[in-house]
Amino acid sequence: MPNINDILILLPELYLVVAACLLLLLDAFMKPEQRPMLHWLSVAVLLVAIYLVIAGQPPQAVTAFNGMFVRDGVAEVLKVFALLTTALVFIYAKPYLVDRKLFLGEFYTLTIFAVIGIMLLVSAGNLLTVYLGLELLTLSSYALVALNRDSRLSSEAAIKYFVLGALASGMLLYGMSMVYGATGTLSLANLHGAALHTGMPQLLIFGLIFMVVGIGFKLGAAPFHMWIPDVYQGSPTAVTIFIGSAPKLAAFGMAYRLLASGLGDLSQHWQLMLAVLAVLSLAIGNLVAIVQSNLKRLLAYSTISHMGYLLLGLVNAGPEGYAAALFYAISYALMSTAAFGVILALARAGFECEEIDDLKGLNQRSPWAAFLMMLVMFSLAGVPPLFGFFAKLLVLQAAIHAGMMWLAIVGAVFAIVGLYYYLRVVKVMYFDKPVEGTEIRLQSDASVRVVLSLNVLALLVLGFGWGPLFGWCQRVFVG
Amino acid sequence: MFNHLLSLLIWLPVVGAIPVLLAGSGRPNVARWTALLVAVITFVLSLYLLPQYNAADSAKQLVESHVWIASLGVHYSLAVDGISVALILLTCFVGILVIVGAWEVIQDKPHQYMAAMLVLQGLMIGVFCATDALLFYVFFEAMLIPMFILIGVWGGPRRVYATLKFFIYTFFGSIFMLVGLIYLYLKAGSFDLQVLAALPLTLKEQSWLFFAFLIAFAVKVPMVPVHTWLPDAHVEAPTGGSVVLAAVMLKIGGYGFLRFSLPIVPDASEAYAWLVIGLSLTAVVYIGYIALVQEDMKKLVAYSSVAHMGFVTLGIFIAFMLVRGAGNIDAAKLGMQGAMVQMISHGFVSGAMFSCIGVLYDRLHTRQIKDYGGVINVMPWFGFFYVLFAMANSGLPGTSGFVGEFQVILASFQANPWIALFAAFTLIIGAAYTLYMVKRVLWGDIHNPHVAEMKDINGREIFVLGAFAAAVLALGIWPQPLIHLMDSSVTQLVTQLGNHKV
Amino acid sequence: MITLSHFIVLGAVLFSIALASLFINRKNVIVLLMSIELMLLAVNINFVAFSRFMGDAAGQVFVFFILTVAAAETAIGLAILVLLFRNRSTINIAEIDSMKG
Amino acid sequence: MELSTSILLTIALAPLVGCLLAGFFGRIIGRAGSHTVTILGVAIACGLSFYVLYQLTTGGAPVYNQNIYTWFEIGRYTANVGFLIDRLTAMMMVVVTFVSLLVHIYTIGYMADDDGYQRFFSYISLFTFSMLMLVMSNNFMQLFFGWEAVGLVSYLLIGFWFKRPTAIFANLKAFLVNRVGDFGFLLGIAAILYFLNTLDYATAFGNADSLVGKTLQITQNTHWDAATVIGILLFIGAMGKSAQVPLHVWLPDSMEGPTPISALIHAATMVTAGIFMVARMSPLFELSDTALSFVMVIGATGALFTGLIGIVQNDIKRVVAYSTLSQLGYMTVALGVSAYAGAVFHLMTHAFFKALLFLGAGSVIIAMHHEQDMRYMGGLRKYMPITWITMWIGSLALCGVPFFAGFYSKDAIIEAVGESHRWGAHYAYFCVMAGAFVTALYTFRQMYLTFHGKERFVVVHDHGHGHDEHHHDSHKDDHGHHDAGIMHETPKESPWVVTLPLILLAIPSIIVGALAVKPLLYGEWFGSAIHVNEANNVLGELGKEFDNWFSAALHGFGQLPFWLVAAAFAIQTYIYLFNPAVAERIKNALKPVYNTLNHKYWFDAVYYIVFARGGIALGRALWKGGDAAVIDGVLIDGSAGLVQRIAGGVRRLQSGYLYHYVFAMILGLILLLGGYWLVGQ
Repeated sequence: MPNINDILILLPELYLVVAACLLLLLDAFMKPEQRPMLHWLSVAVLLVAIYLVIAGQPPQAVTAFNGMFVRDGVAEVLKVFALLTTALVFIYAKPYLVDRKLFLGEFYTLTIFAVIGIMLLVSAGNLLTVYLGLELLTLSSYALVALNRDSRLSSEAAIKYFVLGALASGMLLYGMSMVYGATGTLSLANLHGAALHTGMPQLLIFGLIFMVVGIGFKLGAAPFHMWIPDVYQGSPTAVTIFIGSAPKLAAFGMAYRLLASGLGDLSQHWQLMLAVLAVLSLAIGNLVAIVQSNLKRLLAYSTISHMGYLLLGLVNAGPEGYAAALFYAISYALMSTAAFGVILALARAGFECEEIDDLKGLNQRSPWAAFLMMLVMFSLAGVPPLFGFFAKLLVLQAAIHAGMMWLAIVGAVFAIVGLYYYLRVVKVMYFDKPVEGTEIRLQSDASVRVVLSLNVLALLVLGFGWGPLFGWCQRVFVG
Repeated sequence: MFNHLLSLLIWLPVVGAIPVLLAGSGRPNVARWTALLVAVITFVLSLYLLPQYNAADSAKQLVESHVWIASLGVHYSLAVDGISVALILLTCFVGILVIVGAWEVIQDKPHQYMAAMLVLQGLMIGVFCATDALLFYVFFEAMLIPMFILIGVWGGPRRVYATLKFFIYTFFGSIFMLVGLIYLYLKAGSFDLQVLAALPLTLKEQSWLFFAFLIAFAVKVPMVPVHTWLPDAHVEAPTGGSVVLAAVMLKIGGYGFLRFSLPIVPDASEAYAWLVIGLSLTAVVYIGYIALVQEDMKKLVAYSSVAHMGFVTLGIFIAFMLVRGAGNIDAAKLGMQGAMVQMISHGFVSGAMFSCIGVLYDRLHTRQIKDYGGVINVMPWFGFFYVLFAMANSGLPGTSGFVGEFQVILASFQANPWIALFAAFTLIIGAAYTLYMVKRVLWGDIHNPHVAEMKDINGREIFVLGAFAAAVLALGIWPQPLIHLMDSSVTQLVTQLGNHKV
Repeated sequence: MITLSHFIVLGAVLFSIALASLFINRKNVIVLLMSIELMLLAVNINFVAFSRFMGDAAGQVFVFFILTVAAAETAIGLAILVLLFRNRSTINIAEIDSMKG
Repeated sequence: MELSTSILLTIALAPLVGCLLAGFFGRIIGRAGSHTVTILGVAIACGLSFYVLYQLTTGGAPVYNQNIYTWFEIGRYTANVGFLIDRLTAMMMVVVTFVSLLVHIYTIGYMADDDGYQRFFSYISLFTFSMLMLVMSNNFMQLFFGWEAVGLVSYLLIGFWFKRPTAIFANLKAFLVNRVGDFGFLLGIAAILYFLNTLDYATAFGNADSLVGKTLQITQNTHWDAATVIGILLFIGAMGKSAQVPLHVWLPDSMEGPTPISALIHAATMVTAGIFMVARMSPLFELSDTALSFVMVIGATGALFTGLIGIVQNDIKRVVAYSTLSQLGYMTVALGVSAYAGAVFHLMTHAFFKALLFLGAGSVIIAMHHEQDMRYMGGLRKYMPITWITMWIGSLALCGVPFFAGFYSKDAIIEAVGESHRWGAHYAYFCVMAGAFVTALYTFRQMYLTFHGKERFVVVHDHGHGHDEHHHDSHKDDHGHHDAGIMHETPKESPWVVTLPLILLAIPSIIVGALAVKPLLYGEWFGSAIHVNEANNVLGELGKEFDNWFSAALHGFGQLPFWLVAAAFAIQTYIYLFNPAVAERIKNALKPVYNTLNHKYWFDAVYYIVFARGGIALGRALWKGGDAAVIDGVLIDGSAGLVQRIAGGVRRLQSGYLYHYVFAMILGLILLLGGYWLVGQ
């Protein structure tokens, strides 16, 4: 029977559900000109949620609802950063939404529901909760992608996302069913022991493979990456920034729950699979990004490559590997939020700032924006002393430690290829002359400016002080 | 304050860049003066190294060490030996001159230019101080960013190609070193260079690591055949960029060999010394011939830099044949010292050459040799400096250019007369390409009317060139002080080569 | 006598049909929604069969959740479909390729 | 009593100070100021040099050998800057500073209306400093310093008139050819360090004997004798500096420089540095007969064949230049037969009379307003008697007519070669003997063409054509053919600053031989400075039948060399005074020979094509082929392009069609399944 403890353990999620519903109501009874209040309210809601997550964190892992729901350090880290990035997303998105008449309550409520899905997913203790969390996240995302009802691209992106997403979750479910059949349990905790002495190892492996496909899709790892470029490009940037940040944390959480806590015994099987996905992602992501002219699409492909690096951490299949991957996921979430944040800050009504050439001569027009974007690009490229470099360092180390030197070398080589297109962005901003007539500058919204600057400078500061954060990531896995 | 002297030297310019940047394009002079102030203070502080540093003691000195990343055992640890001190002084010296040199030459966004220069200077000093491999790598890579900007923003017509080539080339080199360093870390559990030097490694491991280091530093030096980024980078870079690039950045390659290849993988270095020596000699001969036919002054000097850096790598790796082959420690020291002196000297000479070309470029806005001729007729004082530096570049005794080459040639003869033969070929080819340029640029009658209108160098330029000239002559006439400064460190380094790891 | 394997095979066949139809059909988005449904049904058959033969109810509970979620999914799918039709006045998959490369 | 370091430093540095003052403050202190300070500097050096010589000879001062400061010290290898002053050095110092002083004075007149006046004085003082550093050095490093420094000054001075294309071609050529020599020289020094572990003269010579039996491994199974390697390598340096065949090509072109320079650097002092160096290294050379034979053959070849070229030259300075080459050959031969003292003795006498000849030629050139072609001279004796007489003295000395300085030194060399039994001595003997005849031929031809016969120029008085700008024109032109044979005023004797040096040089050209022959050649005057093995001591042999300078000269009249000179005198007198047409007829009769000589045996042509052109071509090939095509084209841009192309291909997989995306996912699934199935097997 559910008791008060379970409620307390689940408090942040429950609180968010309530808050989301309230916001929905509020939105219904609110005049359009009062909507900014809604905006700040939603940001506040998320910050409170962060507080609840941290404050209510039990000393060691606890479960609720008969192990359906796990609240441990991993979940905490992921939730904190998911909420944080989402808060950033809200702040960056506002001017964009206002300019495009998309400044609607749905955006906020849907996003918050998606976040709830993420939180559920990352602290799932059971295949069922994994599925529910995942669906809550994806269904809200479908809707968000289609937020701009009158855009051809949005609807195209939405349908593609939807069909492929459905297919992926179908495969995931199919895998789950097999695993269930092979082990007779849905609880990840029980799976852990049961996987070893199953009667039908073949069936189990098949299940595993189908689940890996589901995970691969969620991460956006090649060859299950096809949706990423189109969705990134098609959806309104305000949505792209969300899809590009928090869900990556969720994807890592899902992978960790299913593969590590669930099927950890089969690691020698899925290590190799993930390695293959990693190589493909690195190759396809970095190569195709070179030939992109659309900035959002370029970042989409860069996402794919970054997921490849994240997998480098996972293949290690040990605490330090998970720590490295988690660290990488966090760093990526921050970087991609910052990158899209700059784009959002530069976009205006009638000017999407989507093409790389839109940034021409940015250093002339708005040196600060150019400087911020440059930092982000170098961080994404993994050039020290920026945050991104150390994330790469750690995953490479994890791969080498796992005895996969070849994989690390592949990663290194594609880092060189990747460098090229990030530098291209810097080149356009700094070395090209601005196009006459175009007026490209930072949004006047002070909150955006300040928060964005802090976000980017964090990449620089964390470049020096990443120790504590990494320490946290390590601790949650040894515990 | 002075027990953090090294940190101060590194971070003062980097932090000093912020006010310069804030001065904004609106107040260029504020930016210039602030930058100059910062550079001068840094230089003065670096001079303070000399009394602080005890040349008699071969141990690393002025040590600073703080835990950086506890969970990885990474330390923010700095220390210097004689070699580092010399290179740091060079860096700070050049640092002032490039800022003065760019004074009114850089009109477009001078504040960003100066800031980039300062950041670059700080990071380069960092490279020379770092005693933790990861810290070294961070500085080593971070350097690329300001240089990338310097070349790309203030560079010539093909600057984008050049700067991308520069960045990707170097990044390509160093990424494999990173993999190697991680491997070493996982074996040793630390990035501390001392620990890594003591780490036993099989010859197979050493060979892999050797090539990881080789590619990283060979690109930086640069050695044939990975030198082709240099001519492009130099040609497109603004004068100051070229000066820093040639005077200091290339040295980091040679410095890397000393800090990584030699102590960490000595046996592999010995096994493949023939390769490096071969490439160095190729640099002298092959590159010499290429330099002979360059039509662009900067390209010519860039190629000559490659040839001269060949002596650095030659001097470093000849040591193996001498210590382990002939057992002649002193000869090895001679070669090593030659390499070090050559690094410093090349810093002065190439910096000076590029400054000279900058002076011409500012007046005529072309670097094509054919556009000049008879410059001496209108710029006698410039002519004096130009000939002086040209002679230094072709290794005339009495100038710094001679010392290093002389020592390296003497040492390499001890190893094998044939090596000395090819090395000494620089006497001929080096003089050929340098003086052939001088002939076409300086001497002769004026055939280009624009040349006739050129003004002789002004006070600022005289200051820059004069400072270089003083350094070149001082080092050429009396190298002993510099050699004494580095002697104990070199001795320690060379004796270290003796002990095998396998 | 019908054994577990029969159900598994049935599930596999249905699942394969669903997958096949997803990429063989190039006409109509509706069909995609149907094949997705089919896929979920295949999964359900698996779950039910397993739970039945292992005598463990969890699987069947799962099925209920799947059915519910599937309904929601279809709802959103249809909504998107409407949008699509409104914006491009076609639901022909072969024409939905304005984003590529 | 000891020689004091301060005096020696003053000798070395005084000219340097003069150089710096004239060079950096020339504008301020003006022309007079410049030549005053420089002449003062050199005068001090000269005076003190004489004092040092006196100290060493009669003052009984011991040999001075001390280091001034440490240049570098690495382990057991040290290089110092220091002085070794023995009689050989002292003699060189005197010769250098004396000739240099006269040239300084002479320059006042010669460069009177050149706008590079101060610069010129600064240069020649710098040269004096460098040359002193070279001769006074007590170690190989400093020797190399001076060696290259004089090369630098020579480079600057040959290109002094930097507007002339020929001048800046010549100075580059001179520097590079010298560098070829230095290339060998440096390797020689490296070899010395390798075998003797020192760069210090005294130490090196001290254990020179340890070289015996040592070998240098060249390939797996070829080993070369250490002393021979060292000797030949060092001598290659001498070949460059002292313009020995085949590195002689730069010297004639160096005549592009102002005449005082030709006298000072390219006749009297710098070019003899090689001779001095070999003499200084005698302890090492004595160890290898092979090396000495090499030296001798090279020298002999130069002595004869470069002299032959002199016969067909028309440029008054080039005649003297080729005679210099030939005379340097003589000195080298002397070295080759271990008659080091003979070589140095000839070096000294030659310094005087060759400087005299050059300065005389310069005087003529002034009178002819920088016309150097002898075909447009003639009959000048009545215009410029002093020049005429002094040059005759120089010529007779050059031809080695008894009682003149040249006789004693040259005759000694010829006889020494006769005495020698070294391999190739017979060839050398023939060369030097024939060389004597050839020397006389070109010398008398030159004198007749210049001073005798009828005038081959016309004087056109036009006052519109100012002196100065005419002067500048003449700097631009190559060989003065633009107004060939047209003079704007009658030639006249040069001012005293020009003639005084001529006279001051004419005196030693006559007497120095007679004075110095006994002590220098046959006495032990040089003491330890020069070391000769008893076996090779040809001069010792000669010394036995030598009693005094007078009888030696009388005896000289009976010798073959004198009769060869006389014969040459007769021939040239007939041709150029009585029947000039003969010259043409001979020229036509011996067309091929003439061509060969006129093209200097095609040395320059071949070198230019092979090394200059060839080097450029090779460079371009390597650049375009190696760097541009292979490394950049294929490796760098090629791989970048490849990546681009692959990317373009991969991009097409993202077709935009939903069913392709689905298909991709299914393929991925199959990939994993299949992969697992394969691994499972």
